[in-house]
Amino acid sequence: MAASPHQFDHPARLEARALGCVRGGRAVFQALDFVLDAGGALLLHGPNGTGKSSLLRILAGLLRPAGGRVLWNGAAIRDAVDDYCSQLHYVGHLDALKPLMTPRETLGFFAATRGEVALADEALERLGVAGLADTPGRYLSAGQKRRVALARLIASPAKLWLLDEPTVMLDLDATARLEALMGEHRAAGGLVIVATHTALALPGAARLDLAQFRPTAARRAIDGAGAALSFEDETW
Amino acid sequence: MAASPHQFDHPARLEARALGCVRGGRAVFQALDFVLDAGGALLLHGPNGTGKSSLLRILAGLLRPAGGRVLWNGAAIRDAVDDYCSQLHYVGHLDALKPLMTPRETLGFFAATRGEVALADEALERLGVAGLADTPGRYLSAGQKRRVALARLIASPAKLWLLDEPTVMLDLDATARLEALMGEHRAAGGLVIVATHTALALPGAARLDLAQFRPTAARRAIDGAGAALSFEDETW
Amino acid sequence: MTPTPDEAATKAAPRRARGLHAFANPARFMRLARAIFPFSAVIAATTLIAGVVLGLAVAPPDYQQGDAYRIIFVHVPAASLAMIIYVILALAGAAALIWKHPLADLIGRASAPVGASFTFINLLTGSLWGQPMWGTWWVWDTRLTSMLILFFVYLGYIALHSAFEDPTKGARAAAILALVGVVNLPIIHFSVDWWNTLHQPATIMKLDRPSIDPSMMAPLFLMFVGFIAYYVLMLTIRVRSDIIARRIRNLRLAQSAN
Amino acid sequence: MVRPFLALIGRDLRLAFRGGIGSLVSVVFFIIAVTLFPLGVGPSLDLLERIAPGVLWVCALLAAMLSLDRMFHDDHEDGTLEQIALGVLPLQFVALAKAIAHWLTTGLPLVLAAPVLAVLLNLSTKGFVILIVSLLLGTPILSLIGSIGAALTIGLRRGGVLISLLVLPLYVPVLIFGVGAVEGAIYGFGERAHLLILAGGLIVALVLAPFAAAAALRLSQE
Amino acid sequence: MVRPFLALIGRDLRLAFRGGIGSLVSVVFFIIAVTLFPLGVGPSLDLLERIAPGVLWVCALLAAMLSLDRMFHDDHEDGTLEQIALGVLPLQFVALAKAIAHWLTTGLPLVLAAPVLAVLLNLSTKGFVILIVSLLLGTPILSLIGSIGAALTIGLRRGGVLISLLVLPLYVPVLIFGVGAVEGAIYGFGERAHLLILAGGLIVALVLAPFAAAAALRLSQE
Ligand code: HEM
Ligand SMILES: Nc1ncnc2c1ncn2[C@@H]1O[C@H](COP(=O)(O)OP(=O)(O)OP(=O)(O)O)[C@@H](O)[C@H]1O
Ligand SMILES: Nc1ncnc2c1ncn2[C@@H]1O[C@H](COP(=O)(O)OP(=O)(O)OP(=O)(O)O)[C@@H](O)[C@H]1O
Ligand SMILES: [Mg+2]
Ligand SMILES: [Mg+2]
Repeated sequence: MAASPHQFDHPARLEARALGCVRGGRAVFQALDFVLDAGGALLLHGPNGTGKSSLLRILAGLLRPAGGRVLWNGAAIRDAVDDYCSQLHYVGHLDALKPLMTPRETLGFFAATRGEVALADEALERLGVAGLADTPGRYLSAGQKRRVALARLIASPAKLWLLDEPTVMLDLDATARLEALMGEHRAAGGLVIVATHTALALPGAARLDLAQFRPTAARRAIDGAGAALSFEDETW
Repeated sequence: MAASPHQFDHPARLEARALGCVRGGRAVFQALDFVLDAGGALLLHGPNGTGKSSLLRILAGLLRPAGGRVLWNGAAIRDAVDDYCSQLHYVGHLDALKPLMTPRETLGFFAATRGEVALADEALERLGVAGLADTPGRYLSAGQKRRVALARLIASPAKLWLLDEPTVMLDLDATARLEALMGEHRAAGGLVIVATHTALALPGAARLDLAQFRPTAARRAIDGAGAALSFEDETW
Repeated sequence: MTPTPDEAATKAAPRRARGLHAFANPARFMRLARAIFPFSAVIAATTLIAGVVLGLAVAPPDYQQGDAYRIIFVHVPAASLAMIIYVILALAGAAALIWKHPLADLIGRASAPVGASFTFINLLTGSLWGQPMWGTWWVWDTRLTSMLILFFVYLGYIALHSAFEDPTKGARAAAILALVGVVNLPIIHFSVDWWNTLHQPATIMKLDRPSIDPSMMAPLFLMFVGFIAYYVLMLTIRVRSDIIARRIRNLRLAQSAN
Repeated sequence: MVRPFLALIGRDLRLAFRGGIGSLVSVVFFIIAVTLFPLGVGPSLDLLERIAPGVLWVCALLAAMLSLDRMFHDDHEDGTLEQIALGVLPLQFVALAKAIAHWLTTGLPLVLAAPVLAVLLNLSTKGFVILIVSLLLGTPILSLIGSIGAALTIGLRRGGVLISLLVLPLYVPVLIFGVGAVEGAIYGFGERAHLLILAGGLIVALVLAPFAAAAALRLSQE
Repeated sequence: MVRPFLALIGRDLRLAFRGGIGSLVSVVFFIIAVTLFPLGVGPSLDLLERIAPGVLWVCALLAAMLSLDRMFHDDHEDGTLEQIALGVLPLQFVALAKAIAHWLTTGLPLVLAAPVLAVLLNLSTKGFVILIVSLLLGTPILSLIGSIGAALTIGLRRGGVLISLLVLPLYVPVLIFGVGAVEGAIYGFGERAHLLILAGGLIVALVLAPFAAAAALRLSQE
């Protein structure tokens, strides 16, 4: 296993405390707790619509929970959003690739928005798309786009990786590369949270079944009604 | 296994003869042949960017091959596009769902464009999203959208199913449902062609590894140069 | 999971705001609204009827304009209400953004159509009046122009509110707009004033202000009170129905989940 | 063939209604643009009266042009268009249905809004009826010609400008005859000839435009 | 903080350049709209001269307004906006960078195209310099105010019209003072006051608009 390009010295810890989520006026999950320490991995699974993506967006600070808190190193992330954001990578369903921009430019741009310089070549190399570094996004196949999106993880360092169905569209080779990267990242002191429906080798990962936090139908109705006047679905 | 809602009496056969594909000025595959008979299934696999999606679009008549022909019951599909189209279902990467339209309306509309009346309820039931029939598209999770897109297969009959990574975003339950549907469809005399990277139970399916039809580097350059002046890559 | 009150807001909110938060409780607001409802309904009905009777039958015809002037009894109170309601809209927007007061959203949402209607009534009566008085339906006079723009501001507010499927998001967006708009209103007024006076002098004979006779003042005042009562009435009805509609919607969504 | 055709129009209208005020793109733009003119040109009634037919028609034309890039855009982006193409409806009828839906959601509201705006611009009352008639004849032509431009630019980022450039030369005659009819009515040198030409143009566009648009759709398909 | 800011502007400019003619939306619209006027209003030079400042400014304003819906749209659709939001740049600077890039790709080209069109409309030569100056001061205000409208309508289908409706009332003062300056110069009753007000407005907009836009951006991510 090659050494990770980034090493994280200070230990880190991510905690979710009594998290609840309401979307479109409907309670999705409630009373969700977990603790994840440096080097750890958390695998989110559960049937469609149980809130995996919503949880990841809450953890990324993109969606506001209906209740509960997320703590990063013991402090609520809402109190230090900017600092927290710069320590995480979120790879969601959207690849954030422009048809007119090449992967190299894209990685450079995103690293710049984080105030850093991209390790673009190394990152593309690690995802097996070094040959496409200068091919505009419009010429890429679905899996190639996904690989470029994942290359963001390597192009600039971040302790916490939040990955929403990262294996979608990936072939076996790319999946293996991703697994290796996650392993190295954890070995270097990083944290990984992945939502996926497919098999993914994440040795020693904790598993969280979102279906277990589903509110009962009755509760859901009550919460939904109550939430109508509160701040369901607020963001950022 | 429940009986398929649709039965196909006349046998059908799909053939690809010496198909070649050029995209963005680059040759993707060449000399691709296969024959698929009623009740049969073909599994397309191969690394990212080898042309699975392109092949499916060619088979759906949405992309013009750079060379070769596709035959449906022995006749080139280009000669009877309209008739051929009404006998196939293509489910691509895009879910073709409107944020403002409900799944029931969507299925009804697409059936109407095929001159038919949708079995919307039955279709949604089979995909396990009957409860979402009247929820606007914008409220659906990624997997729920995918299920609705796949419900098109049941909502109106078509002999040939062309599925591009259908399991993406699906949970285990939905994958099992899809597998059952494909089984019934084949038992009823239908044909299925699937491109996927994940494991999918398709008993007795032929497998086609797209990587084997990759042109050599030299050939690719020549083809690419020749194709540069043709109508490469015009797509819908 | 009961919806926890927004933490940051509770921490930062001044005491008064927390007091207001008490009304955010839908049940309490519903009780209040129920109490107000009959009063405003009765006041609106009586004053409007009295105003119309006084205005049409009792007030003497104007010595210059004959009976056409009676349109003033609708025209002027409508203008006042149009402006008052915009101020309320902006205050509600501020309350929604700064104190995150949920009820403020509903008040803004309920007020805007009423304000827009009054603006429209003012424009309509004005232009109906303009035809006999000025010989044209419309002139690009400063007051008329700024009223027209106010109408657009209202329309924008309503449109933005309804463009979001999620009502809370729509409310926040509209609140931002209302606040931005309030900065702008004086500017519009000022600039439009300036625009007209700098160009060619007004080609239209200006109407002399009728010296207000008490018999004209009374119906004017009654109509004004009646319009305000009507506004309060509409507000309570609409906020209540909004709360109920959201409950129903959420119940339905919750049921459709399984 | 009729059912898919109506289904397509019906769906477009339904989406437009659900889109709330957002679906009134063109009218709102029309109203805004027309109201801006007095603010820019000054409140003189004489001047406004003189430029009213021109301003109204130019703004109607710009309004119709602006919503063209939406005609196929959303359906292309979310994969609906390829499904429609796989349906039974021949492409020229797809194009025709789209043009009709476009006119119903943009052209017709323009026609309805025009009288009010004409009042604001102090248009001579003699021109009112002819303004409406000329718009009723002219705006469908704009939608039909527009469908060709929209089909030609499917899938291009920022096709919007390109469409403008493509359809503009074809829009200019509509503008000239439209304004001509209204001014003819106002200044008394007759409007019949202009209206007849517009009507003829409409028939020609109804017959030919769907085929051109279908060819463009097919071109982008292959 | 400076590097991400410049990176954002730089990327927007680069994308605009690569977009080819498509990125010239606003100028092309500006030119088209202005050239339609002589066709609609008639070729009388006096009349054109009188309405020239108004027509130029109204068309500039409409042109600036039209490209607003593109300001955040693509970035939101393809997920770039959420990545930018996760970056180190505070949202008000994101909004500011976007407004600056918008001005550079729409406002500035308008300013450059204006003199040619002014000749076309027979604008009095006394108004030329002031036209340019007023556009230079006014168009950035349009971009800044526009960024609020664009941010408020992120993620809404057909946000385009809504933006127009939202920003129109805020654009009116810019129009009035812009035209006022040009006419002041032409008819000799002075342009300084108008230009000073525009400059003041620009400063206010520079300071306040990014905050309002940032609040709207914060709201926009589902
Ligand atoms: C569409 C056309 C018109 C509009 C939009 C309009 C608008 C307004 C507004 C906004 C006010 C309230 C001013 C305030 O409270 O400070 C007002 C007051 C008034 N309007 Fe009109 N108006 C129009 C036409 C007319 C016409 C045609 C007349 C009569 C010839 C008229 C006579 C008055 C009078 C007498 C008042 C009350 C006087 C005052 O408060 O200063 N208006 N109008
Ligand atoms: N729209 C396009 N324009 C030009 N070239 C394209 C386009 N889409 C894909 N390509 C190129 O064509 C080749 C085949 O792409 P295709 O999408 O068919 O691959 P695929 O096998 O489906 O890959 P994946 O597993 O990633 O989905 C790729 O090398 C890609 O770079
Ligand atoms: N933008 C949205 N607005 C309103 N409700 C939404 C939205 N997105 C998702 N939902 C609802 O929230 C619930 C959780 O959605 P989420 O996308 O988090 O599920 P998921 O576990 O990621 O599902 P999948 O496996 O299908 O990706 C679903 O029931 C869905 O209907
Ligand atoms: Mg998901
Ligand atoms: Mg593919």
